[in-house]
Amino acid sequence: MNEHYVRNVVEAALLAAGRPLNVDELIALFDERDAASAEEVRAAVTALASDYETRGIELKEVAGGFRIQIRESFAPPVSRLWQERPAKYSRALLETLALVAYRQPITRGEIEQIRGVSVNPNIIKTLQERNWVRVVGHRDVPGRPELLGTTRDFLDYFGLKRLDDLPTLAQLKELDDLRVQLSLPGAEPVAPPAAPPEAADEGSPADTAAPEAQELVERDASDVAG
Amino acid sequence: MNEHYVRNVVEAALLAAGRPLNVDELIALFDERDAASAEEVRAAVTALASDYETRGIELKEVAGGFRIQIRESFAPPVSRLWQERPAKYSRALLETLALVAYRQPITRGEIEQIRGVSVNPNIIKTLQERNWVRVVGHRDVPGRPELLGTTRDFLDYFGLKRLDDLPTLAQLKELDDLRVQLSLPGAEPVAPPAAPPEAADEGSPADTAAPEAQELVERDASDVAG
Amino acid sequence: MKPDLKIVEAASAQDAVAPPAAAPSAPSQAEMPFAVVEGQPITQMPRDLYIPPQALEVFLEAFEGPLDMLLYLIRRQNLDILDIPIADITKQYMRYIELMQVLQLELAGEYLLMAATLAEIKSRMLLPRPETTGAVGEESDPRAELVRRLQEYERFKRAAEAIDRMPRLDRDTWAASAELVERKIVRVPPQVTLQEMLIAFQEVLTRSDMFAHHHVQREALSVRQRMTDVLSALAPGEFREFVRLFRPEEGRRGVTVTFVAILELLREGLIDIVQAEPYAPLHVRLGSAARDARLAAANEEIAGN
Repeated sequence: MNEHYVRNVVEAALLAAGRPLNVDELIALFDERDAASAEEVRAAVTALASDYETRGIELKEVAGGFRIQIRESFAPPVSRLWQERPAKYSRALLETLALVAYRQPITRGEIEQIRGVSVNPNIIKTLQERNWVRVVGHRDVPGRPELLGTTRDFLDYFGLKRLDDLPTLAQLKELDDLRVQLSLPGAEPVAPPAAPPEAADEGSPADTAAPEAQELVERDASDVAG
Repeated sequence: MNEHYVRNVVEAALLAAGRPLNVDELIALFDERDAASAEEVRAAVTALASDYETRGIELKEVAGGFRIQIRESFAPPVSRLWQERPAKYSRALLETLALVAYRQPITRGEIEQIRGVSVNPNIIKTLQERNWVRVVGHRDVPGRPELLGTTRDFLDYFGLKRLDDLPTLAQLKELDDLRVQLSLPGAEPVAPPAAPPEAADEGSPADTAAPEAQELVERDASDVAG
Repeated sequence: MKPDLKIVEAASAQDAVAPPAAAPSAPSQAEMPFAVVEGQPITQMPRDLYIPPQALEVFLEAFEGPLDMLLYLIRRQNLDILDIPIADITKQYMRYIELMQVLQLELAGEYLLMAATLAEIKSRMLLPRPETTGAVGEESDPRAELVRRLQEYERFKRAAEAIDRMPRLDRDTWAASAELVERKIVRVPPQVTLQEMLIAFQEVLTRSDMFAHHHVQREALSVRQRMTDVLSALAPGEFREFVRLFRPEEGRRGVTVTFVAILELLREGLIDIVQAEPYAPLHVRLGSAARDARLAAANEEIAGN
């Protein structure tokens, strides 16, 4: 048997099978005229394995036989295939973040006082996990509540050099409609690098919902049109 | 981005996905730090395709994106992996599918009109279960019958990029194009006296017919032979 | 049986009872050549087979309705679809229908409807038609509609055959796949723009009438940030030299901001400033509350380990 042919058949079968194949199963792929021996099949497997050494896949021998699988070091990028669609942060989270930024160091209780509603502990947790907010101390009152402040990552994410680049409250007050007035002194409201394009329309729920709906519509259309 | 890394990630992802992946999905595999451009991803796909040229697999572009699949010439050995033979579809199902594919959007009633028989509801059900056909709307007539169209899965399954890639539908021969003589019972089809020059060849369809008629004639011959 | 009931089979005799679907659909190269000139077959080598009555049902099942059956009758005699000898075809068609009825085969209504249509066309063909100049228009040919339907059906019959021949998944090709043994969970954090956050802030301010407080309006954010920075620079239980909190390279403004921040922290009890003796260097440490909390946290950590 032609060595390349055996290797190609073995590779195609391993990729098509969806399960591990043992040597006997691999031999059985070849009919009498093109019979391949166990040695030839094993040689093909070895050749494939070394062929894959520089690749994102590898040939592994497992209980059921040989299997082509994704190399573990390639699991992170490949796993992105199943990544969850990024959700949107709630208004409560954004308000909390803004209050921490403008009034730091600030306790949760003080945030609640200003917002007039209790702050879900998950919001603080999310902001801490994102490494935008951290505990910078404790206030000297009963319960010694945590004082929250923003981080370097927070400034980096929003493209700020320092907190001062945020508009002052007076400036904010003058900006009747941030949705229209886009350029703020010192702080360019530029979307972070990976921000989705719809961000420019942020704030209007109808607009924010649109991209998904749009995509659905497009998919529908492509389904029909082929 | 390192060219080899992009190629390896793309290959691993295409093999892991279990469905075709388009350029956008492939770009999304790379995070912001290791971002790959559309050009880089396309280059990787091209490189893989040429890499596979001597192998039992190939890289195919279908409606849903790129897919690595078994080369058709390797179907004989690879099909030995499975005991049962691949599903065969009835003529009724295939004719119904053809009508939906070429005439979409189309109602069941319209399919029945062309086929001259009622359509077994199970056929539509099977086509929908396979996700080859779906309801794309309703015709604005009494009863508001469902309009059927094909899906992207249909294209993917048959290895098509778009509906246009379906084989061209044979042209209808116009009755009066061929100047058919009315034949009364017993009468031979003879060209009428006033017939234009080409009518002299009447009776030999191959000579009179336009190219598409020629094709039909050839098909007829094989049909009769079968 | 009459010769009309013979059906031309490409298959061998023992296949006669097999579904004759093979006859209309599966072309066989071996049987290929016979052509027709002026309706006359030149080479005709097929074996004629009678259909045994028990096979007739199978025969009927092989057709996708009357159009398909009619097409078969036309094709097997190599007749021009555009010039069907309607009388002959009708006769043949009716024989099949009659036989099926004699055998009490369940016959779909469409077959009977077609029989009626054929009879109607036949009778109209007998009627004299007015001569037109030259060619006869399509409209005046009673067969026109039937021919159109036959052709239309045949197009899709062929399209179905073409689709069936197209390489498809799980028959001619298979998707190549490799196992991803351990899938990593990738969560993409939501994206936020500064503007989004500012809008949220503006709204919360409007609600809480914070705008009304003058001191808030005047407050420089740099002081707030510096308060955070100073707090985080202080380790629990540790004194830090007061002057070390300042960075002269920041200039007068930076030093002022730090100073205001320290005063504000002091006012809120978040830091203590101590001096061992007059004129000795000032030292700063976390306020008692903050310090205790941090120590407690540190102890917990140690205990936890």
